[in-house]
Amino acid sequence: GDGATTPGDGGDTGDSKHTIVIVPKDSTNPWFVRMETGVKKYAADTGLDVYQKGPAETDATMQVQVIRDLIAQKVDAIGVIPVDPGALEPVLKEAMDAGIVVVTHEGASQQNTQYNIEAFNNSAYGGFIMDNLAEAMGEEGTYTTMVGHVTNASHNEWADGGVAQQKEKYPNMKLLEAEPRVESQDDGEVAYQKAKELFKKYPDLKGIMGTSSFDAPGVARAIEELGLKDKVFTAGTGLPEANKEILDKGLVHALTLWDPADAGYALAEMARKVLDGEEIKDGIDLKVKGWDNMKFAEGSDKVLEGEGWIVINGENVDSFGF
Amino acid sequence: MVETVISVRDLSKSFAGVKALDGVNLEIRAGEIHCLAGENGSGKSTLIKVISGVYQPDEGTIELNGTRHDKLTPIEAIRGGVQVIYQDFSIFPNLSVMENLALNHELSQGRKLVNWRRFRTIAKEAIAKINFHVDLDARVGDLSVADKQLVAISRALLHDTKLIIMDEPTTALTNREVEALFRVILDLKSRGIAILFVSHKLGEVFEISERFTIIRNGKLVVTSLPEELDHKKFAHYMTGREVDDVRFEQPETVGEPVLEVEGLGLEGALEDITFTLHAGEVLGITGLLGSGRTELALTLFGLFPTDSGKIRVKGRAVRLGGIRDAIANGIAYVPEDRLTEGLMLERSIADNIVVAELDEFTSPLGMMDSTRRQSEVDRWVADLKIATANAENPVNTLSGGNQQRVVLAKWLATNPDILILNGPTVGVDIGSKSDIHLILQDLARGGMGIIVISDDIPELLQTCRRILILDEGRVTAEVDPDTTTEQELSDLITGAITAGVGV
Amino acid sequence: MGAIMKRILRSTEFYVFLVVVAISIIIQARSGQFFTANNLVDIANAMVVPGLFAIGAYMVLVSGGIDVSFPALASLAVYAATRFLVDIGYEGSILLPFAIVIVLGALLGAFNGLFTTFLVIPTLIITLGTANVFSGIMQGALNSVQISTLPPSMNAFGRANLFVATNPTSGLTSSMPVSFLILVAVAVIIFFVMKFTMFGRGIYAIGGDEASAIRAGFKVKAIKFWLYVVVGVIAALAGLIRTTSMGQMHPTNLLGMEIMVIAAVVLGGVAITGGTGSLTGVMLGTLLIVIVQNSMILVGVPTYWQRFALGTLIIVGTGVSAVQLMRRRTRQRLVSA
Amino acid sequence: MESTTLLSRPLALARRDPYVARLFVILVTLVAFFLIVRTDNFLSFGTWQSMGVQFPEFGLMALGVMITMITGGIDLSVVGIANMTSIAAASIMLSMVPPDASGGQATVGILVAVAVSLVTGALAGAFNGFLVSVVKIPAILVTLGTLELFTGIAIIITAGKPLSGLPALYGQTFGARLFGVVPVPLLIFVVVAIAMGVVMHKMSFGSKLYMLGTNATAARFSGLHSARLLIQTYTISGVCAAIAGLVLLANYNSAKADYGVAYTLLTVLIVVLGGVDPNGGKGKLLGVVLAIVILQILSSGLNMFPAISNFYRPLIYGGVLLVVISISEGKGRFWKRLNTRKKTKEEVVVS
Ligand SMILES: Nc1ncnc2c1ncn2[C@@H]1O[C@H](COP(=O)(O)OP(=O)(O)OP(=O)(O)O)[C@@H](O)[C@H]1O
Ligand SMILES: Nc1ncnc2c1ncn2[C@@H]1O[C@H](COP(=O)(O)OP(=O)(O)OP(=O)(O)O)[C@@H](O)[C@H]1O
Ligand SMILES: [Mg+2]
Ligand SMILES: [Mg+2]
Repeated sequence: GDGATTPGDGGDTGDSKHTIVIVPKDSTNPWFVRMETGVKKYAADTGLDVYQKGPAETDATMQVQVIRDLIAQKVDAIGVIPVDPGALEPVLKEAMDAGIVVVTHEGASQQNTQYNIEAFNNSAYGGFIMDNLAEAMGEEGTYTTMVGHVTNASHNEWADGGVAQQKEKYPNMKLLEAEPRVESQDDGEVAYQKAKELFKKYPDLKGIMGTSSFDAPGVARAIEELGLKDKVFTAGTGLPEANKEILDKGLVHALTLWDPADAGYALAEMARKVLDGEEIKDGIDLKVKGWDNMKFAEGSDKVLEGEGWIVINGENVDSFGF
Repeated sequence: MVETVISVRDLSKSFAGVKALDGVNLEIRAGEIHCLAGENGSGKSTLIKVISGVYQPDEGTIELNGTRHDKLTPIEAIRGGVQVIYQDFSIFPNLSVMENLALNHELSQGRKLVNWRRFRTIAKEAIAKINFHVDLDARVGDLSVADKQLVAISRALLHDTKLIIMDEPTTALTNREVEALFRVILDLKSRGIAILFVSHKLGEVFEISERFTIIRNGKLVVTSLPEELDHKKFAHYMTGREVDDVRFEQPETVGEPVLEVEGLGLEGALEDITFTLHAGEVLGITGLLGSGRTELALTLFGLFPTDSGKIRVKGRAVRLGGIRDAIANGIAYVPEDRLTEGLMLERSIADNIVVAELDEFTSPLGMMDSTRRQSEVDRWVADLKIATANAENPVNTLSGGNQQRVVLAKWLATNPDILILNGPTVGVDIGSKSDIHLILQDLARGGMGIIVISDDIPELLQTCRRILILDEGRVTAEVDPDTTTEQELSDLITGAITAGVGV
Repeated sequence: MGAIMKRILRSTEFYVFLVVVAISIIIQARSGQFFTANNLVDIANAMVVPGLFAIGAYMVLVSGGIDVSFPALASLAVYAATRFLVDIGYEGSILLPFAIVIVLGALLGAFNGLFTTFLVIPTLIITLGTANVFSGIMQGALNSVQISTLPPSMNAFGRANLFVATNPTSGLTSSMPVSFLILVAVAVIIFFVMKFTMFGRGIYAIGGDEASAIRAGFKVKAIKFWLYVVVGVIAALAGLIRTTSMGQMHPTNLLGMEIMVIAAVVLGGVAITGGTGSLTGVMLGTLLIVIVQNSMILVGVPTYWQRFALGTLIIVGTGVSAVQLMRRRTRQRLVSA
Repeated sequence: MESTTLLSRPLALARRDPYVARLFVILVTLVAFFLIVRTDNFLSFGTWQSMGVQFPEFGLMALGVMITMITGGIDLSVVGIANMTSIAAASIMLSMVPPDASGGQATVGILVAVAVSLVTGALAGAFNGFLVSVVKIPAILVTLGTLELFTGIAIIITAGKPLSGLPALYGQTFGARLFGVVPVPLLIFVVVAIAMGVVMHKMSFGSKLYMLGTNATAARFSGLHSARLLIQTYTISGVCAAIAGLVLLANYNSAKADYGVAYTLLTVLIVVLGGVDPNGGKGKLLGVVLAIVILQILSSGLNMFPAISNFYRPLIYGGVLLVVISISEGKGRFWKRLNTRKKTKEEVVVS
């Protein structure tokens, strides 16, 4: 039915003080804490009513609740970093039906969004992590992949992208067939315990490709304790400050990331552009470095990709300031 | 001048508006055996709890060994030599006999640490005092009721005890055990220890007490000497009305057999039990603790699968594979312990009455026919004279006697042919008891076959047409109450005399 | 002698022990790695935090309660302490962090204790409430985020080890953390407390029959209050150990552990209705769960099957003791439900 | 006239049950507070609609947990059952209804899927009930184990990935608004709640459950078939969870092994806040429904204050629970009733 008709529709268009809400996956994770600094900066820079509000835990159901409540409050735009794009389709459709601008980040597969912006292509990112791991491993040896949860879509995409990259570029490397994908449960302690088990059971294992930001630090702890430094390697996603020690010690060769603060800033800017009816075309500028020349992904008129990745390693880890 | 152990003046205590104690005075002298009697809910237990410091009185004073206490605590009472053996014995079922015996003692000494060797010494000493033989390492929860009580008594004696209070100590005991308990009590008295003995059994008051006190509705009725008491007076003091106590007229002829048991055996409990119950008769079954009475009842109620033997109900051979089989065959069972096995205390009186026949009021779709339920409840509340303002009140608002009527109502509502009652008047006061006996006679006259399991000898002689005596799982005698005295029956039960087994 | 044997054979602990042995042998057979020095050290290491929690959960269960708040309590205590120390730029010894965490754990435990002594309602309800309050304070009021860099002494404590076990064949090394000593110490102390103090026996007594405990002269309210204080301290210690050993403070790392810990404790023979259970059983039950959780890969259970396997183990493990209990009750003709 | 009778029943109920009355007061206070402080937002139609779509997910699960807790048990496996059954339903729809399927084909596929999900939920619940009543494992452990087990099965089936691409008809049906107003999930919740009310308060089954929860031994001695009753209870809980799973499936247009993991403890919180005694035998449907509504209003109300972080939510939930149970009731009858319960639980030896 057309139940979406809201009584007392204010018709916010033309109102210059937009309300834009960024909805992250959760907020304890330093990743999204960092993102919030970008969102706040955007609010300060533009004077708009822009803020971040996410669920208390990384849980699709709870994220949907937050979005539903935002729809009820008739905000002007929401920028979502979906926990699970599939799970968000109905609620985002509701939002768009209610006349709310919806943009997403890290949701390349999202249907019900006006635009999705990516620091880069997901599987390319996975490939990029693989490049780092391969370099550390000397492009040979057995490796496996670790994801936060087997139910986490983007982690699995990255891992798949990494495996694809290895198959294509590193013929001397081999995916551990017995355990091609293990789970860290987004928990540094579990990552540590699992890594220890893996190295005990598979003496040939030479590398673990991490995805979640909990993976590399946990694996690094195992590497250090088992006395495997410089014998086995790990790579993955992580913020500079949180991983300074393991990078300095050389337990992890390099980590990759994009600056979440920039992503938050860019997402808010994207929403404003749509709200103000600006034309969205190849090469648009979201006003932050790496996001200043966004291109549509191949064959898509929704997914915009930038060049926002960063590699951190022992040398540059101190130069970011976050 | 005899020393006074404890004296209380003008004691009052209310619970949520109910006045459990109302200006009670009581004085207990050293070395006396004092009986405290009263109907269910008259305030006996509350009085005891106040004396032992568990409850603080609303008004009144307590003087212990000459010292006045405004706020008596349990520890102070214990230090003052007051020991209570509660109805439920206040034991720790999860702990060993040794620990149960020693813990209280060590606590009263203010000890903070546990010395297990001391514990054992204390425990040994405790059981030696009453010559009680028990495995000190056994879990108390696994002991028999009588043994639990002996644990509680030996525990009480460990202290420098001046007064032992026993709250209805005989309700769960068989006659022989009661006698053993009385011997213990007399022994204690000879050591100068005062006993406050709570009971509502006239026989016990006569047999053991030197003075007695009766309370009713929280008020003191009388404190006097047993010599000045007879049965009529006792009942009158307790209930405020006249109660008769004569043997019921037994029917000349009885009906068809409703229950025939032949060669019934249950490993370790019953052996070759054979008897017949006729419609219209009340059959008594008695025996010592461990004689297998309860096992027999529970076996007939389908709880234990039998090893051997046959059971016929109204001539049909039946197999009782569970309680529901028994109910389907018209067998009802009023259990020994109504609090844990008979009633859902927090549910309403109505719920408790209809629980066994719920399916009768249920439509094929599972809906309850509330009008029929209501009329059934009304009927039983009226028939059994259950004293309540509203049958939707929780059953725990009723007195013990009325609670027992609810259990009875539940089973009568299923319209059974065979009614088995295990201790039908345990913990029930004299007024209700006689009412329940009347009800049983009426039911028998109506053609029901009734088995009364009891060790209340007057009750058995008063109500039964025949009495079977069990010993070590076998029927050792059948007795005709018309030609048997209380003493003879008691001797038969304890095995002091034997009789040929009549079938 | 025979009597002791009989008692051992009848105890739950013995069966849990047998299951632990059997599972260890299976893991050894499947991986060849179980009985290696470094794997045993790894297991011991993984035992520390769940083991401490289990000790607390055991004490509360014996008293007849159920505590589901300990992970939230530990998280809050340790987060507040770490936040404070990091903010003041603390560089001193490890003693101060321990002291702060112990005090906070005691205070939060006292909060639980006050509620459980003054409200006569099931502790499951109370601790569900306090667990939410604790994590709400941490996440809301303290606005908790991961703390990546700990004060140096905390970091050092997390890395300190007693010895390093080397597997001669693979050359892998595992270090026994100093915190293992804390587990041992707490276990020994609590064993002593539960067995040789009136406080400990009081906890058993309350779990057996609270009314009897009052009449016997136990100061039941005081015992319950201090019980929760002690449990708070133990939980907070566990939290501090987890934080130092990870080298970072992850505020939500411990949340959600409570049910698994309670399962381990009950698996070890502690009755959920209170009054019975031994520390030996608790440690064995926890060991069993820890071994299983940390040997899935060794045994070769595929990732996707791990939760299934864990669920099966819990059901089979508790089922074995339930069936045994049932058989005992049938033998003794116990008729209560 | 109509409205007075509508109100008088709950009011009479509340008078008889002071605890429920207290919840009612809290609800009214909350509504008044949000009305005054956030009038526009709170009165907006969308707010209420969004609540109506949200709470049925966990509300349905809570109803199942409630009925198990009345018997003295608990069901921690509801989220596992919901996900497992919604995955079963999704798999069936995906295989029976190809993208180009006709409307009729889609209808049949959806009906089969719904039926299979309900049956699976019932079986899963019956399995819980079997372990609780026949094997006699404590319910908290059984359902913790089966939570892992059912979630494990869901992961094994899907390899952890979401199942999406459901027939559009499914989403349309569940996403519809009855009379353009009432969201279908809300309708489902109301229907199930009413059915639950009938089961608990109008059918003899419910009466038996309360008896069983109050004193299992006495219930058995009264001829109640306790094993069968428990199996039926957990089966009902399983079916409630399966219905919740169908709502999840519609709300997220996909099924996945880990939707709603935060609901496990939330449902327990709701049920105890609703006044159900974890020891069994006590508690009312009305109390639980009030608790569900209170928590949903709190949660949605909280989202109207951007300044208050969501992380305060547990604090507020926990605080509400502690406050509600701490308010003394004058005569303190409630606590005494709970207090006297424990004593009857001890073993009775036939001696
Ligand atoms: N804790 C309590 N709360 C409320 N009412 C109580 C409490 N204890 C006793 N009462 C009430 O006080 C009255 C006296 O009870 P008490 O237990 O002292 O009677 P009693 O003489 O020991 O009875 P019985 O023969 O059944 O043991 C009863 O009406 C009882 O319901
Ligand atoms: N679990 C058991 N295993 C072996 N023997 C048992 C068991 N339970 C009871 N018995 C034996 O069965 C017989 C009957 O025991 P029980 O004490 O239950 O009798 P009772 O008639 O119920 O006693 P009362 O009703 O006077 O308390 C005794 O010889 C007892 O030792
Ligand atoms: Mg009494
Ligand atoms: Mg007996």
